[in-house]
Amino acid sequence: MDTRIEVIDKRLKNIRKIIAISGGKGGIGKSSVSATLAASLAKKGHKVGLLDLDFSGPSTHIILGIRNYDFPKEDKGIIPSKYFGIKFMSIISFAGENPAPLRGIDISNAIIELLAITQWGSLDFLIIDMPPGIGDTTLDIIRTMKRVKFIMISTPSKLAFEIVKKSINLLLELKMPIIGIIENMKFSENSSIKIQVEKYQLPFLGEIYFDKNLENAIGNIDKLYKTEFAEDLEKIIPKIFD
Amino acid sequence: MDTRIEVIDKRLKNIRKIIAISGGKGGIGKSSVSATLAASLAKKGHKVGLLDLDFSGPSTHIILGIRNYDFPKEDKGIIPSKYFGIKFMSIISFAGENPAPLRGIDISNAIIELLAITQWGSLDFLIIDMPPGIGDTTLDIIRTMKRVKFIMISTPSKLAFEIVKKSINLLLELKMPIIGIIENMKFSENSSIKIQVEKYQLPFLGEIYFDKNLENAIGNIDKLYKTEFAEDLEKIIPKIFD
Amino acid sequence: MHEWALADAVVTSALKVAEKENLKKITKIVIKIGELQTIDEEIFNFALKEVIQPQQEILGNADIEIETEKAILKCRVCKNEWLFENARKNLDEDETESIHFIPETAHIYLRCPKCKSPDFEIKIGRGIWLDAVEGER
Amino acid sequence: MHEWALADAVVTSALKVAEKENLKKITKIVIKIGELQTIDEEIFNFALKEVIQPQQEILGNADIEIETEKAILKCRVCKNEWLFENARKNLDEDETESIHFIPETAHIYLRCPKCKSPDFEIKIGRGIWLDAVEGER
Ligand SMILES: Nc1ncnc2c1ncn2[C@@H]1O[C@H](COP(=O)(O)OP(=O)(O)O)[C@@H](O)[C@H]1O
Ligand SMILES: Nc1ncnc2c1ncn2[C@@H]1O[C@H](COP(=O)(O)OP(=O)(O)O)[C@@H](O)[C@H]1O
Ligand SMILES: [Mg+2]
Ligand SMILES: [Mg+2]
Ligand SMILES: [Mg+2]
Ligand SMILES: [Mg+2]
Ligand code: NI
Ligand code: NI
Ligand SMILES: [Zn+2]
Ligand SMILES: [Zn+2]
Repeated sequence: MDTRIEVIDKRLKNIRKIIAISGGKGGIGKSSVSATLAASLAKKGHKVGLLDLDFSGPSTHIILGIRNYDFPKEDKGIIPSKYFGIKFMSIISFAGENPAPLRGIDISNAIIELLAITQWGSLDFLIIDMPPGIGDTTLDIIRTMKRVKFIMISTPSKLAFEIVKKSINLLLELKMPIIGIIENMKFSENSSIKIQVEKYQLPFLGEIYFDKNLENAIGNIDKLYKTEFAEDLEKIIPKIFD
Repeated sequence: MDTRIEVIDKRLKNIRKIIAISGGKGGIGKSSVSATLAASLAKKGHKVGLLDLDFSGPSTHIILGIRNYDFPKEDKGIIPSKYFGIKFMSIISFAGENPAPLRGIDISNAIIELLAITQWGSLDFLIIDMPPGIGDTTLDIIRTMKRVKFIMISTPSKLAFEIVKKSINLLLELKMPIIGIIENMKFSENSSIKIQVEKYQLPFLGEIYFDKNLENAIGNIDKLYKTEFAEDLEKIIPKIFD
Repeated sequence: MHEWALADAVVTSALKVAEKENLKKITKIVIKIGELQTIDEEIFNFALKEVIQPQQEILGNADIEIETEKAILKCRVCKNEWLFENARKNLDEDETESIHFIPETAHIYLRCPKCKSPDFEIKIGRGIWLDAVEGER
Repeated sequence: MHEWALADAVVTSALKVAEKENLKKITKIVIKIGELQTIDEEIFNFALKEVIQPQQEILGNADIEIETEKAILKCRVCKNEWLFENARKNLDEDETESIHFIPETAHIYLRCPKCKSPDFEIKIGRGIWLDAVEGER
């Protein structure tokens, strides 16, 4: 019996809402949404955790501008360090800037270890930044985090939505709750994503336009708060509360 | 002894050049470059294979507009079907439109199986579209395809380059040949990627600008050939010949 | 029949062993085939003969033993174990054919009979292995 | 010391077994710790006592057996096998500490001694397992 898996429920029990930001495809804005959502919720006074589960391309620390990451403190487990009011946990605290050539089995083991030893305390929201794909990370949070709900991101590109659709189909088959879909990087009003989402009878949470100034705000949370990206996301936040 | 691994060399022996299009991050244009590069090389009269190894987000068939994919023919193995002059192999021939919830270990096994049974015949180029990350797929092509060379893609975003850097560092450590780096989705002349690449003493292969008409060409190879995206890529092609 | 490619993999592997071990003749090889490969043994045997043909000198008199290993699947979610043998009855022709080519597509077309999860482990019964090679120097 | 969280995992698991099996008292538990966890056994034992404290009634008299399993690593590229025990001598303090928290970071800080690949398998010696729980109904 793998004792680490058995204790995960207990570690998460004082977290009100666990939200995985997913979508299947890479480069659609999962990390940007995760980081900005966590920051916005923290700014509003909610108790927020941010768990970066993209072990091969961890990004949220770069987006938020977290630089002095070091080993977390230990007290009955490991205690996520707090940055900008967010309890933050990422592989970078252990891997630093090094490449992490981890196979799926290693990612799976590392995630289970991290979930078993992290003491989040009580949180209103735990936001999870997911890697692309529907591999080990997705399958592991499904089997170990019984209360996780998904927000799916897509871009207007048919390439993105074709892949997001596969993730959605899998989640629906497995009866995992999907809070809804966000369309990111819109260039024009015109888009068929909303219509396609409604065919699935899933909530369309809203749209985030392509923001040419987002790049410039990466690594600076004060600038990030002021981007149109953050403003667009702000309108979506009320929809994730219930 | 896993006999499948032992035969891979033999299956690839009549291929002159094996090029993996990689970069670590998702959404940076790996699939767009892979598909368009394969198509352009084929159009020039080269014997080209395209191997889509992004099993959880296969995209090259969508980009090229391959619709009637079915089981490959069998003759002393499986024979890649030819589309637009490209010998094409992708998980979609076996998975169809279904989501493929494969863990790393499954992806690894499936790749090894595919490499062991595919009869490419003689090729000038085998282009491999890689998934994001430096996990099972990357580690498996490194251990089974001794002659593979890498082209790394990055966007101008520091987010992308931070992650691409990790992949580059790993490949350099493992003494894997890197043909060079392509900067994709440029919005402006200004970019620090080229400078950073030169610090690594790696060839900077060239730049592909953001092409707002690319989306419209997805799924139609005739339109694809005519995009500015393909034109920018065209200038890079001579650099991969030696 | 892509069985040829797998038979060829076996013979290629055996020849590598022979070379490494300086064997002039191979007297016996033991092959283990995972049931999940859904290989037709008759076709495989036929292919094997064809592949061995040009290697008469070293492999012509080899005793060939083929063992098929039953495939056992185990759910990572509910720990349930089941036999592929029983599960495959519910597959249609195209699904069986997909698994024949790429056994991992089992995760696409099969579910844990108890909890319906696609997240199961292929405990045993996958791959084509060379279990033993015997010969004379 | 994050050993507490792991000791807590063991006790939580044992209590789950007890509930499922209707055990009123646990008389013995057997714990297997993978060496790659680089756990200080003294600290772990101390943590275990602390975690058991509020569960005196069911676990107070349990016999606790802890077995540490040596970690064996095996290269997927060159098939070389080696002991973590020997490899860890070359790690600096921060690297050891990383592996202590997340054993998979071994792939970041260790290489196959023979071919320098990071692509190795952790054959055994990883995780915290409850190998046996004995008790009275
Ligand atoms: N709405 C947007 N406007 C402009 N750029 C964006 C937007 N959303 C994301 N990006 C950029 O796109 C790239 C990919 O975003 P990222 O959040 O890393 O995606 P993912 O986590 O899905 O891979 C990053 O360079 C990011 O800055
Ligand atoms: N130069 C470019 N101009 C405009 N769009 C691009 C460009 N390169 C890629 N894209 C678009 O970006 C998205 C991601 O590209 P893709 O090739 O799928 O990346 P990856 O394979 O790295 O995930 C797709 O919607 C694609 O059409
Ligand atoms: Mg990301
Ligand atoms: Mg330090
Ligand atoms: Mg791609
Ligand atoms: Mg068919
Ligand atoms: Ni066949
Ligand atoms: Ni500790
Ligand atoms: Zn099950
Ligand atoms: Zn090695």
